[in-house]
Amino acid sequence: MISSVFDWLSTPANWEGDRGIISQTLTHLEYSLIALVCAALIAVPMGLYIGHTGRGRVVAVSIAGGFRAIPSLGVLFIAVLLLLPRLRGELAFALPSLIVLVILAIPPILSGVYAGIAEVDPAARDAAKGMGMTGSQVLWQVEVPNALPLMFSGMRSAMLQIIATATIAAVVGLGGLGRFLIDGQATRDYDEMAGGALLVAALALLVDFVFGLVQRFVVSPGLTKTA
Amino acid sequence: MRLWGVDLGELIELTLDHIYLAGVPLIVGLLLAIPLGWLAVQRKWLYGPLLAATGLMYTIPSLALFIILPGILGTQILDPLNVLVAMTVYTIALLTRTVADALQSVPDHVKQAATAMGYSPLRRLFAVDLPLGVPVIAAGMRVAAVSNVSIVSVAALVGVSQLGILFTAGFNRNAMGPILIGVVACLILATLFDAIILSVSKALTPWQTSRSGS
Amino acid sequence: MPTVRYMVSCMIRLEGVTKRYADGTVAVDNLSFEAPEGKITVLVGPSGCGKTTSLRMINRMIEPTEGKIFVDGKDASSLKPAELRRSIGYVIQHAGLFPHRTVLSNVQTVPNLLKWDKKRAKDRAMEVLELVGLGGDFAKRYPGQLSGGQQQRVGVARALAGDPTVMLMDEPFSAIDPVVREVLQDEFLSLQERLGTTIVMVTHDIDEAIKLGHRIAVLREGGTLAQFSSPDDLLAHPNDDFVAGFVGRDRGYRALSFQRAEVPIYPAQPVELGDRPLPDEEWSIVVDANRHPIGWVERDAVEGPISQSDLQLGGTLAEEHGSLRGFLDAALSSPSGRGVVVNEGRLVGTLRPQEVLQIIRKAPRPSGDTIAGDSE
Amino acid sequence: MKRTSILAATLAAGLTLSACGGDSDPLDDSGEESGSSSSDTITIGSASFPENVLLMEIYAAALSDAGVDVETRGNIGQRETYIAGLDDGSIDMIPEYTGALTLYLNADAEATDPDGVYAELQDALPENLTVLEPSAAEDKDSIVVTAETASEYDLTAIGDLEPVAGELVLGGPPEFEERFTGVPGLNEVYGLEFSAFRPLAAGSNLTAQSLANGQIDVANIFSTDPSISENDFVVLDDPDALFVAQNIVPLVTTDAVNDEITTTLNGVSAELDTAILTELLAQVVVGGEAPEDVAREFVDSIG
Repeated sequence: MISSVFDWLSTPANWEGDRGIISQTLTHLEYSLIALVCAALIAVPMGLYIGHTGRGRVVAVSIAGGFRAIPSLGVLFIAVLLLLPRLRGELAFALPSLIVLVILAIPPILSGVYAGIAEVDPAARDAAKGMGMTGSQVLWQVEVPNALPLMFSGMRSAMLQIIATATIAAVVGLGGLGRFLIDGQATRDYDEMAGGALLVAALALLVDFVFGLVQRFVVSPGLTKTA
Repeated sequence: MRLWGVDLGELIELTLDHIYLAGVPLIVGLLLAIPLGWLAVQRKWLYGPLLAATGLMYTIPSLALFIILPGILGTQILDPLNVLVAMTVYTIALLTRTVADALQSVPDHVKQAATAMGYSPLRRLFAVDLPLGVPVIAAGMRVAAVSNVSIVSVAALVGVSQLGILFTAGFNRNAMGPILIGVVACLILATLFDAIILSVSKALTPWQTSRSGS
Repeated sequence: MPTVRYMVSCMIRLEGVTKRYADGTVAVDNLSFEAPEGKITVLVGPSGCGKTTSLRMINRMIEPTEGKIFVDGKDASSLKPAELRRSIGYVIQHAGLFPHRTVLSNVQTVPNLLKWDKKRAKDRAMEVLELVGLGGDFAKRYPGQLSGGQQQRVGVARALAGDPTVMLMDEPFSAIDPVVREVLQDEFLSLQERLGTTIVMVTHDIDEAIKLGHRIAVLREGGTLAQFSSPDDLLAHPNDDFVAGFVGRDRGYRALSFQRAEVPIYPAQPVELGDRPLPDEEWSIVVDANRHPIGWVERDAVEGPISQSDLQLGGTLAEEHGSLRGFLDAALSSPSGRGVVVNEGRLVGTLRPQEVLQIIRKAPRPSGDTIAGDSE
Repeated sequence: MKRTSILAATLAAGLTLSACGGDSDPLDDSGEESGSSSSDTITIGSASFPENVLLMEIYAAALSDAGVDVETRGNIGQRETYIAGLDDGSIDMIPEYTGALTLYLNADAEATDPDGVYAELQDALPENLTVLEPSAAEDKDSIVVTAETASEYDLTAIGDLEPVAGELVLGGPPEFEERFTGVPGLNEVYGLEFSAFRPLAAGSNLTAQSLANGQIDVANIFSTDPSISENDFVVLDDPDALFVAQNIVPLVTTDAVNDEITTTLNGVSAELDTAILTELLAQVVVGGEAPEDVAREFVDSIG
């Protein structure tokens, strides 16, 4: 069983071409990154605002908790039913999938940003203000740099979930590694399904590793080094 | 009684199925995560590999797991057992780190006092570390419960009966009603799970009085 | 070597300042006082007395509900809060260093906010780090790599970096262990003396207030001023039971710190290590080559030349022109029953406890020049 | 009477409407119950998708009118499960599809036209199973286009697509791309080369909606799909019989067959055609009516 999965993975023909592993991996990555960026565009400013002002904390907590409970499949179908008649071409399939992934990614990013900002040492924040930093100086020079580790872990966990869930885009006919799962299921090709699953996990790990590297460069060593 | 094209009796049945499929793995997963988390804390060299391995399990797409498990377990594709096992895997993936964190959250002086009084490591785990780790474990359980409720619905794609069936059914009938009811039912269920875990956690930690912040 | 800077001193004046919150709680009630130029003014009181609120109103971290605050003669409410704060040093309890920035970069914060050029900001930062005793290597470290005491020194350096004439300090030493705290307080006192910065400090510790403050404002719960006076006056003449209670039970003893008197000092014949004890004295005082006292020896306990192991240590040394508290303490703590008096560390003579006590009994109660708390 | 719920049936259909045609993958959510039918009671089962449940109810209504004691056990699951049920006597009868059943019993079956398939089915059946007369009603793979597309390119049969296929996008379930009775067969038999194939895994409604909304131009859906009449889709003829005939036929255990049953069900099958079945199914799937009510009405109407 394992060896036949390996055979599928090691067959060059499965890697090449429009529908091959390489192309689907790139497509998968593309959807995932677009979803992450969109989710970040929504969740980061929200998290910054809530963390910085302390206002709307209830909103943050309920969004973070509530969104997690929203079943992706249900949202996908609702979005398809609503958007299919309204959109032309590829977008009619891409947008519903994107909505699902964005909803999925918002909670971890939001709670990462919010918690990162909220957990900045109150003394550091107080000192910053007391030394004459303006609100935005406090935010960008003190709160954000200190929140980076938690922000990153929120982003990374969002990305892991996006990559795993982007497979359902294949349900509505989009590309990506989900194709191997869905097509494999449809044609009872077990090796293809298992191989696809392994590829998704591998992609998730790889992306997480890259994010980890970026984090190492971006986050101040002062936040990791201790006496 | 029908609501938006969904028979209420049916809805109740699907909800019960959903509770079963999401709930049982939560408990089984916790029971398995406790020894794993404990091991990770006990044996320092195991900490990294164990948490990486369990974390890796979370990156497997749920749909893939539902489809692949029959091949591994020798079950039928439609067997609810596949879903139970898959959800248990995800629960372990989330809770092993939680348990390890929880055990580490117990203050050192408390652990040392317990050891000094003669607790063996295992007895200390059940008498001291785990009870004190309840708040952290409960927090992890809440995340796991909510995400389990959501992930279980994907099992509709492999035809296992639970609330997610309302999504495929509604979709196939071009009817928004059942899908919306399914989503709302999932949300209510998640809230319910959350509330139960919260109250169990409170009941287990009477020393955690809610302090009024001033 | 750090250069001594001569600052243009300024003062802070609070006039009928009240802070009332939306829920009706009054944190500070009609508070007026003046913090004199170049001096340390300490706000002290139990928790909930509004001392921190009062301090934070000075740099407008909190806006007063009523009343006026003048900094350097200017109405604080007429200045932009951020600019006002940049001109005032600010030190808080846990230092509040930015963990993501190096020590140097932390200290450069205000110069950077003031848009000094890079070289000047860096030079100044190095200079103040030197001032607080963290020269050289420390600049490159991160706060997480420092001890609590070192962090607080950086906190002070950071507050000084912008060349402020006024500095606000909120419990700057209370999170530091007692031994280090003593050291920091002493260093801080001499630094302040050199720089002449006007300082307003908050503490809950009456000992710290008495040790550091030139003026002490005692606040009571509800944010009203109970007394504003010099430390000796506060100890000698508490305005009321609250102040008396707050100042504490052994205030009589502490008040001796502020009393100076001539006490008869008897010349003493010292011996050195290797000598024999004086045959006529039950106890002999041992000094080193510089006449620094290093201990006592008891004649009957020593056979042959005095060795290190014969020394009985202990006993504080009283400064020749020090306070009665110092004399009494030296006398009471000496193994021989005689207190050792020194001048710049060198033996001057000894004194007797009975005589110190007599002088204390006879001495008039001290009367400092009280500064009325509600002076206009 | 055992509970047969519309919802369960509808729901169970899930994404597996492909079940109707060939390689079925219906759902098993009630297979755990078992109960042997008594000798004078006929137990009718059904696979787990709405159309099969509806057919079960139609058989049940007709037989019960004829005075036969009937029990129903809907949603038994997929073919493997209910054939085993027939073997062990858990059920006595189930609505089946000629082409799919033939291929299940004999993977080498070659015929694709209704008569040929039925003949091969007769040969392939084991002794303990019997099929009655097939109905004209078929639930099989079909190639459909919108009415506009049909008139624009003047399409009536699949072969008419040949000159324009290169500009069109074909959509259907993912497996349609791989299996012979799909993209390869369309190419081989009719010479069609579409510009792209869009795999749609979320059931026929997604395919139908995509066709209606222009995301795809040509769709593979089943011939009884209610979306066809709903959207005025045009089903293209399959003169070369690429798609295996899937006539509806009662599969009965040989022991249970008697004249009464044969006469009654042959009568029902004769009254049923694809259009009628599609309409009845639409009442269940789109209208949300109970299958037993729709079945009763139909049986009453044919007297």
